[in-house]
Amino acid sequence: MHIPDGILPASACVGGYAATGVATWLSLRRISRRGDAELGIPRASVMAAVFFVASWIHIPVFPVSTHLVLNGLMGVVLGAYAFPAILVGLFFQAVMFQHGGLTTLGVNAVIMGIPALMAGCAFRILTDRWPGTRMTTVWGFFCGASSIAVSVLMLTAVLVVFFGGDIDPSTEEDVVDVLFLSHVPLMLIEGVITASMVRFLRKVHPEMLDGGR
Amino acid sequence: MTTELDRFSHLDSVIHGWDPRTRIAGLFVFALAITRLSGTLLAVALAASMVVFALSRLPASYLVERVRWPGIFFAALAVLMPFIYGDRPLVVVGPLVLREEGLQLLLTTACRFLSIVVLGVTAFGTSRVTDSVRALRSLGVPAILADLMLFTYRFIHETGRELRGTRTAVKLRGFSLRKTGPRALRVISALIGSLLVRGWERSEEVMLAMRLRAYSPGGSRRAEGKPNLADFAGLVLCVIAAAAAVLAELRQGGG
Amino acid sequence: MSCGKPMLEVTGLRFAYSGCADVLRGIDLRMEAGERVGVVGPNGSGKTTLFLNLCGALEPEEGEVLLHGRPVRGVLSERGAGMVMQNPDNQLFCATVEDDVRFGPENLGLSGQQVKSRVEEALRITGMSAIADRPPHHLSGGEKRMVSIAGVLAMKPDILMLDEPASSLDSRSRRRLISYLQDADQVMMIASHDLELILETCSRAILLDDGRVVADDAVRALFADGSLMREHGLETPHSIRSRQDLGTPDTNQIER
Amino acid sequence: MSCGKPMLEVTGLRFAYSGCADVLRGIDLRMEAGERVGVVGPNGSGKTTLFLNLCGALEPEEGEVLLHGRPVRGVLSERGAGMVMQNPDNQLFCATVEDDVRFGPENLGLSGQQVKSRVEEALRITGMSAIADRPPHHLSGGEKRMVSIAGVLAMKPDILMLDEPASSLDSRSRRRLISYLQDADQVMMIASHDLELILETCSRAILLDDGRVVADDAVRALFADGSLMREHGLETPHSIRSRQDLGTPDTNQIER
Repeated sequence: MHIPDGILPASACVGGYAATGVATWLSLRRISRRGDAELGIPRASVMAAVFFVASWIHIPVFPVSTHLVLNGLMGVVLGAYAFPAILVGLFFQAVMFQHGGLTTLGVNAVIMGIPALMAGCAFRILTDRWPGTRMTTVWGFFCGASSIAVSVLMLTAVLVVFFGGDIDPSTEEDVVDVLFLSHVPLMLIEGVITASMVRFLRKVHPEMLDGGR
Repeated sequence: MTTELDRFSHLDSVIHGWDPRTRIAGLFVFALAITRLSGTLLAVALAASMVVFALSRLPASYLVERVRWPGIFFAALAVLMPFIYGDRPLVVVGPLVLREEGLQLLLTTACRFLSIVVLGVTAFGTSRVTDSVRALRSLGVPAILADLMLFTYRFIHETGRELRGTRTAVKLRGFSLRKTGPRALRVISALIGSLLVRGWERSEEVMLAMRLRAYSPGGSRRAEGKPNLADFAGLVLCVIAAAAAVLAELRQGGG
Repeated sequence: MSCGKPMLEVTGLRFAYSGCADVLRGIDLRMEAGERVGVVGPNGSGKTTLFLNLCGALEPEEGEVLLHGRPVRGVLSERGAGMVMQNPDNQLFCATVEDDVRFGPENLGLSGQQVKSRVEEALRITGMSAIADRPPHHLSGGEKRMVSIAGVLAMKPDILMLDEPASSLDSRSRRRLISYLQDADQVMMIASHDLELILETCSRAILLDDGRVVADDAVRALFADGSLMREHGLETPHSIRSRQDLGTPDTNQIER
Repeated sequence: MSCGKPMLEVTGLRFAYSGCADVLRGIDLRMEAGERVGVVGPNGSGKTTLFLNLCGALEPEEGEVLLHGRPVRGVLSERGAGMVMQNPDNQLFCATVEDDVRFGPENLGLSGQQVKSRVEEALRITGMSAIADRPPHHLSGGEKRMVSIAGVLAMKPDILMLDEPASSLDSRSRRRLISYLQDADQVMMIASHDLELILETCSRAILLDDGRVVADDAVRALFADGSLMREHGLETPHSIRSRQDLGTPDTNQIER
């Protein structure tokens, strides 16, 4: 789901970097206001590494296999740190595997990171209002699936804005549908995995779900 | 899966000798310009990127390895793009219309992709990750982000080893991770969940270990030498080349 | 050579991780039912790799591993060789101890009832029944070790292979592990740097170095050979050495 | 009590992790310059927590830790107590060995030249100069251990505290560590389950159990007290025990 180098025009790349700069600045400001930056950095780096490695696990979805993104879970666990952690993860994916790209790093960070922040907030609000094990699991599914959905929407929006003019409208609609539908299995998988992860963490290490706080 | 970014950082070449700050900045500006180029100018830029790569003495196999992953993406694009993009039909095969703009866009995109990847591989493959990140820091990346990058890089290897160990353990007890179905998803969640919990617990120790060595985020860091004249010359060369190419492209587009 | 078929027979086993030099360079060994064998050797001598080959998690490049005369292929089969890995954290990934022990038998495709009785038995044997509901991540080192053993025992392996079972245990848990190992009615291979543990639990020992079996003998005789041990980076355990220092005739110890 | 000020003086030290029972329940101890002290005790006896309190990473609830007569506060100060933690993997967080050793001195805000000479010295002392450029994940267990020691040494601590330095080392690396510890010209406290290692490197030992100092004596005398050791879940090391068994006169042990 990451946009590789060369696809987007310069304006999109620069715009992506600008948006990422703002989001990073806001995240870091929120972090330093909380006053636990000293403790948060090692934690965020270790967790970013775990999420990075988790993306190596391939899930077979007939007939292809997909890999996990888990940005919703990152938002739930890391809170404000999710954005910088995703940015760093994408950077290493770009320089290690050319998965995503360097010029498109900013755009990709926004596509992955903003839904993560949203999922973190949503999870905190929802579990505050409707707590309980079963509901928490439901919220886990919701945050996992919806953050992928939002990412796909943002991805589609970016592609349509920069290429839409030159595709005839009916084809464009088809392409958008295909793009969205092809990500539905991933949404469900991410939802299920995030849900069972949230349940697991609640049982084993509940304070890990307080990232959004 | 190889994660060895430092593998060829010890080689000796003009590019290796180029100060990482000016190198990364210069090549990045050039790469950004490439996203704006097309036609002959793009071909020239691609050739220039290849020359830079050749100067770095990185083995070609390293580049090929890097391009393999996104190659799949481009294969998909290659199938799709020429048929849906643009409106000037080139060849009509049954219900499918091969369009000129689509084909052109595909070619352009592939060339841009290739030259940017070549530049990226050269920029980051010719110094150790630590030095690259330090360079990024002096180029204005916030200190906290730079620390995050360094520590993450280190723990990617540690966590990767844990994942391999857990995979072996799962296999030893008769489960194949290639399976599909709800149970497979449950096992994978449990597996990632335990990596997360271990990571969390590890992070408490890492924090302690850092405090024991007087860490404060973005605290005092190594005073680095200044890039020399040649380093700056390289940077200026890149910027001029990038600007010239973009201007030429704009003039072409205008005319 | 011996009476009937050996339980485990390994001939000319060679193995290399892809792109690397050979780790195992031709291993031959036999093990009879009822034996308990210690495997010693410096780091990097190939102990873990040997175990992974014996239980079918790695495929040998050359040579054969026969269990009860049948070649070992893959790890899914029951009554094969089970391996307890060095780091219990790698092995314990479920939300509760019970789930973790259940994981293996479930993969064997047993019925619910069979799985249940296996889990109960394994937890009972290892003395872990009381903590069945706890999450494994918060157990002590000794408990983690016993649970990871239970997880493998529940698969009813013919041979249990333990890789560094005492690593990072304190003296109390180590003592508990040793008495479990001594009492267990189970064919075992134990790889360890803790030679005193091998001495207390095994009758026979194999010295591995650089992917080859350098010695294969009664455990006391092997450990008492000071020059051989030193040559392969090991130290004769103090419990044997001190007696030697004092001039006591070795191997067959004198009574106090 | 003794001639002049002790180097380290701990009085009535109590500590509890938030919301838990006390881990340290009133520790008193003194250490003179030039001493080397082993700390032994079962898991959970408070060894690690004690070390963390001594070097200022944790704040005592009650009592005082004085180093050279000054209270220890926080860990930022130079010439304090440095601690090498049990798991070297969590301690080496930089991408190369050299960066890792440099990490501490850099945080102290020293000049580039000072940092450089500190790093070189620490790597030289630990014998790790040759691998300065390697990434930590490519090192052997023994190398990781020595590098993590170098990382703390580069901060020039007055006291070096080592928590389980021999855990998961093979016999060769353990031997190398021991000879380093024996030769090192550094005040140290070593906590370990490996009593033979304490015996070879320390002159004095402290037995900790349940957050209290149960015994504080010359290392041989302490370890030879079989009933005391057993009571606190420890075993008299074989190197002492065997001599006792054979009737060698030893401190104050009753003959069987």
